[in-house]
Amino acid sequence: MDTQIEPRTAGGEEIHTEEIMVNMGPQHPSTHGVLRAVLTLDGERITGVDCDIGYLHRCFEKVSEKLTYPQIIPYTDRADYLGGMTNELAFVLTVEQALGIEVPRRAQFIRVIMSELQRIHSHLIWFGTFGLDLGATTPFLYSFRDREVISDFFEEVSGARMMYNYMRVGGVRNDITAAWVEKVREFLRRFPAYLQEYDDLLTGNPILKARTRGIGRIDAATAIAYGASGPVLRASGVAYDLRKNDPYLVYDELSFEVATATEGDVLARYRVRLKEMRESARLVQQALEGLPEGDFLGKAPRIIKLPPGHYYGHVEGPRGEVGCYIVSDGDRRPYRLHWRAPSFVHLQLLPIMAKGHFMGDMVAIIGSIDIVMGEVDR
Amino acid sequence: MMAVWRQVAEGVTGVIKGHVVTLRNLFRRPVTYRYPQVRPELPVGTRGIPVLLSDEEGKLLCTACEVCARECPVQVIHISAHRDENKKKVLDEFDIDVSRCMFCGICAEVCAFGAIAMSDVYELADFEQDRLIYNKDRLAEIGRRRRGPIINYGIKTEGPRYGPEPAATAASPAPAAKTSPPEGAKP
Amino acid sequence: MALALAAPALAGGNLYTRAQQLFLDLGLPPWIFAILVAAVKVALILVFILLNVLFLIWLERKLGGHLQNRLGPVYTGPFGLLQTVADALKVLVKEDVIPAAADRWAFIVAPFIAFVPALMIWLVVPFGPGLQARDLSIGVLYVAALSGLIIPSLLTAGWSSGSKWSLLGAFRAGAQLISYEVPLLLAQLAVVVWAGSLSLNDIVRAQQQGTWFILLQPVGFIVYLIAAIAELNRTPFDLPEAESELVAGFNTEYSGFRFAIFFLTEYANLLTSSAIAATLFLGGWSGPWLPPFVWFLLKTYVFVFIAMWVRFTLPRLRVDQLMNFAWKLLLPVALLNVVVTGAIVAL
Amino acid sequence: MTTTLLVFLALAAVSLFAAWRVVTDPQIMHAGLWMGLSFVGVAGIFLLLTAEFLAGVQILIYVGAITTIILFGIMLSDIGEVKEEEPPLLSLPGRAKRPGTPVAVLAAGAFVLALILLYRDVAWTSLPAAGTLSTAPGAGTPAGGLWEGFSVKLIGQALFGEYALPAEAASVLLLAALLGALVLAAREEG
Repeated sequence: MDTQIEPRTAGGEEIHTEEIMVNMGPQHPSTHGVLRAVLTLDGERITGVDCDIGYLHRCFEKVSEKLTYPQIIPYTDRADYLGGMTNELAFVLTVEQALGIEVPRRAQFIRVIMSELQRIHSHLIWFGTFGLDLGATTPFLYSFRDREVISDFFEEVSGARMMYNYMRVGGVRNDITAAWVEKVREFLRRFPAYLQEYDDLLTGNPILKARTRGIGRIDAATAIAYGASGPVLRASGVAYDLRKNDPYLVYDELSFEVATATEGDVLARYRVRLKEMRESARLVQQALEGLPEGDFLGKAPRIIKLPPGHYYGHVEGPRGEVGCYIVSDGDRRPYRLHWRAPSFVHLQLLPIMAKGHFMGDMVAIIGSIDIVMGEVDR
Repeated sequence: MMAVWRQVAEGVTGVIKGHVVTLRNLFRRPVTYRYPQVRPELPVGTRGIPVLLSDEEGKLLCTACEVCARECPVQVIHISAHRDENKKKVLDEFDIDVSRCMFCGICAEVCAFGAIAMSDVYELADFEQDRLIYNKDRLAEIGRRRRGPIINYGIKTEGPRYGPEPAATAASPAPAAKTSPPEGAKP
Repeated sequence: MALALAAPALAGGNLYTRAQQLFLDLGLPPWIFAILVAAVKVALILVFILLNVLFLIWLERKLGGHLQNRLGPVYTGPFGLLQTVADALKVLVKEDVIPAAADRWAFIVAPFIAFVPALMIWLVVPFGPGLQARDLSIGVLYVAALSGLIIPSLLTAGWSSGSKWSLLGAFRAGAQLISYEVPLLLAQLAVVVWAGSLSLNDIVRAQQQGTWFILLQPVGFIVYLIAAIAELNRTPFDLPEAESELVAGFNTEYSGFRFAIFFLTEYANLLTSSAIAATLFLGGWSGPWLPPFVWFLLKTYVFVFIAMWVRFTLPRLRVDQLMNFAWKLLLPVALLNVVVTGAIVAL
Repeated sequence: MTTTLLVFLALAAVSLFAAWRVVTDPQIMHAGLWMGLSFVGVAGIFLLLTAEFLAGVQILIYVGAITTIILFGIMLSDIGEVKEEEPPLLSLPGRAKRPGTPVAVLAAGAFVLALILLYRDVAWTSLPAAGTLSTAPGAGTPAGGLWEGFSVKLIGQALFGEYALPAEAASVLLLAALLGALVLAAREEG
């Protein structure tokens, strides 16, 4: 179905109908937080999208300038509150890289396990809310049912279900126990059945396919030009994954596939994320197998002071490249910290994706880029 | 023509499959529970509000060194102390503004005396904002009331620990004690 | 329900004649008695609908909960049965907000334009043999006519709210209801052709003699099912109030009592559609062993269950797909069904 | 008979009042709603005359369809309220004058006259005679009116028997209108 607007002409002259301007948000059921999108509608067709952000601005970057490095770690959890582990990892890796600290192998494996569990965790939320955006309430509750299990894992190991404060410069805060490993193994055994249930419930549904195929299409060139990363980029056919392209931790020792699709539409992003969940489960499995004995926290200076200079570290978060850019003047506190938030980058693509589609597609598109407003505004 | 029929068949089976999934779940045990009556079993080491620990005689372990207040990222700990005749610090006030606390656990982590721990108290709603500033008596009271072991997490904590000693080594939390995922988590 | 069960005694049985006699003996004109009987009937039907609607709302939430691995309402009353009552009380004591931008007059009137016809439909629904307020010869047409009145109501509600979301919701509602009314009527028409009567009572009796029309009209039943769910604005056709797109569609600005009326109408219409489906396709009150009224209720709730099950399984269609589905698939199928039915009946 | 008369008077009053409001209400949306009410009143009168089919059709088409279309039209065109300085199209005596008023009154009078003349010679009594033609017992309950249960069948027989040609001609006309509308709408799409 062609969903582009064709100029409507009669007798050579363009016919204009009155356009409606609608404020979608800041309080709206499907903007995933407080996003205000000013839509220009021609009937139900979207002719323009203007995103207004900043409703959730908490001065994360500015506050960081007043905090010591260990104190910043809990703040990173709150930038993208659905990807705490990977955010902490991005920050901690940057600091370690600046200090030249060697992290024990066990800690590296634990970090991989946490990152991948976090990815599954985040994608499960995305799956549920995406279903919710499309009007199916049940996937949301099923995915939350399964996500709760991972939350329990995190709570057991870090003490919190969302704001973990788990990564440390030089390792992780707590060790994982054999009982915990066994529980995760048990979860991984059941996980394919969960995914099968999601597939039966939503993926195979003709309404979902009709709603998502060909919607919000973005080609590889545009995606790269806008700096997209993560599933949004990979769904456009670019097999770019930091875990492969710039391996950190022990990702180069583990085998996994980079999930890609070529269509670049909502359905492609949907498929990529579902595939990624499977791959992440595989990664956790491998990391659990190969988990070595040893320290979970290496040697780090008592007072962390970064040598003057610029440092950038990045990891593959659930939403894309999470980057941490630190400018240090040698103090215990960063001179400047910049957070590269994938959601913020992907939000710029929204007007391009949404133009010419229907009101209802707008919701599907926002859902498919999986924005977290906490990360956009920081 | 065949393609159209295949598409129709796919669509119909897709819809039917979805209905089978929901119907199957209709006969499963719900995973939710009646919250205030049925409570989740929290793992050891859950981070509720930070509390003050006391020794066996009920004396607070805190020495008013103010490390926690300094290290708190959100600056919610207020401590005041005076020196007694032996030039020893005596704790006068120890307030935590729970309404701003983000439960990161850094205070418990940095305390060299093991005087602060994260409790398993998480129901903190109150009608007055003033009541959300917990003074040292309230914090100590919660600390004495604790159920099960409180594990003072942290990297450098080696001070005396209140409650039964966990089985594992000093820094490892041994959270395997008595946790179980909420019932019905298995489909 | 117990009250409704007592209705045969009032309508056709001994009590009726005796009461009539009493009135004539008292020397009162017969029309007073007629009005009284009518009032009793109306009261019984109202009680029946309201009780059922209360139950339906609870059922929707409870069933939805269990379909989604949740408990559903549990706190108010046994199994949370009183949840609806509690909610109704809460809604009724809410502040009555009429937006400043609203057209006051139309805003107030709109819910009732839908509510009154939704109740009036029940005049012709046969609860059991002789258990019918009035057996109109145009029963099916009457139902169709009254259920169509919801469209002006929604349009008025959406327009008068003075909110863009409401307006968009109203446009969607209007377009959708008009589109799906056509296949809905055609599906009913096939049954009418087969039964040879528009009267709901006759249709039930025709099924009593033959088989249920769901066996003779499987296509018609499926078309009816789909179109009825669309008419009820339920998922997957709940575009007029799609919360993820339009906040709450035409009733975005409604609150308190008027919102309750809309809510009530929605569930009354669900009940109505289910009752009509039971009457047209599932043999109405006919059935062995159990009393006819119980059969009628059971069959009604079969349809209710299907509607709720569908709601908690499927995602929502998009507005253009909704229209395409109605006009390009459902309508031809329904038309074909009528033609084939006509041919079979004529032969 | 008193009940019927009372109900008739009430319905007639409602219809007339609604009709009067249709032409006087400054808010066009309200006028549309008044029109719907007026139609409902007329449907009630039909019901009173035991012309149930006609009543049903009146509601279905006039209220359900025509009013809806008009409301749709008003909503889409965003006319809103007629301004105070602009008098309504038809002004009542005493309000601001409109040159069209006498013409409108004349036209309406002529229409009423024509209707009276047309229907004066209709033999209303022929209906019961036709009723005897129908051998089907119908489904009327004992409580129903005399012709209840017959009217639908009669109308059906008349439409597809005696008046088949006019009925078909009318449907062809409607089809043509439908196609015309489609063509007009399609051209806009370019």
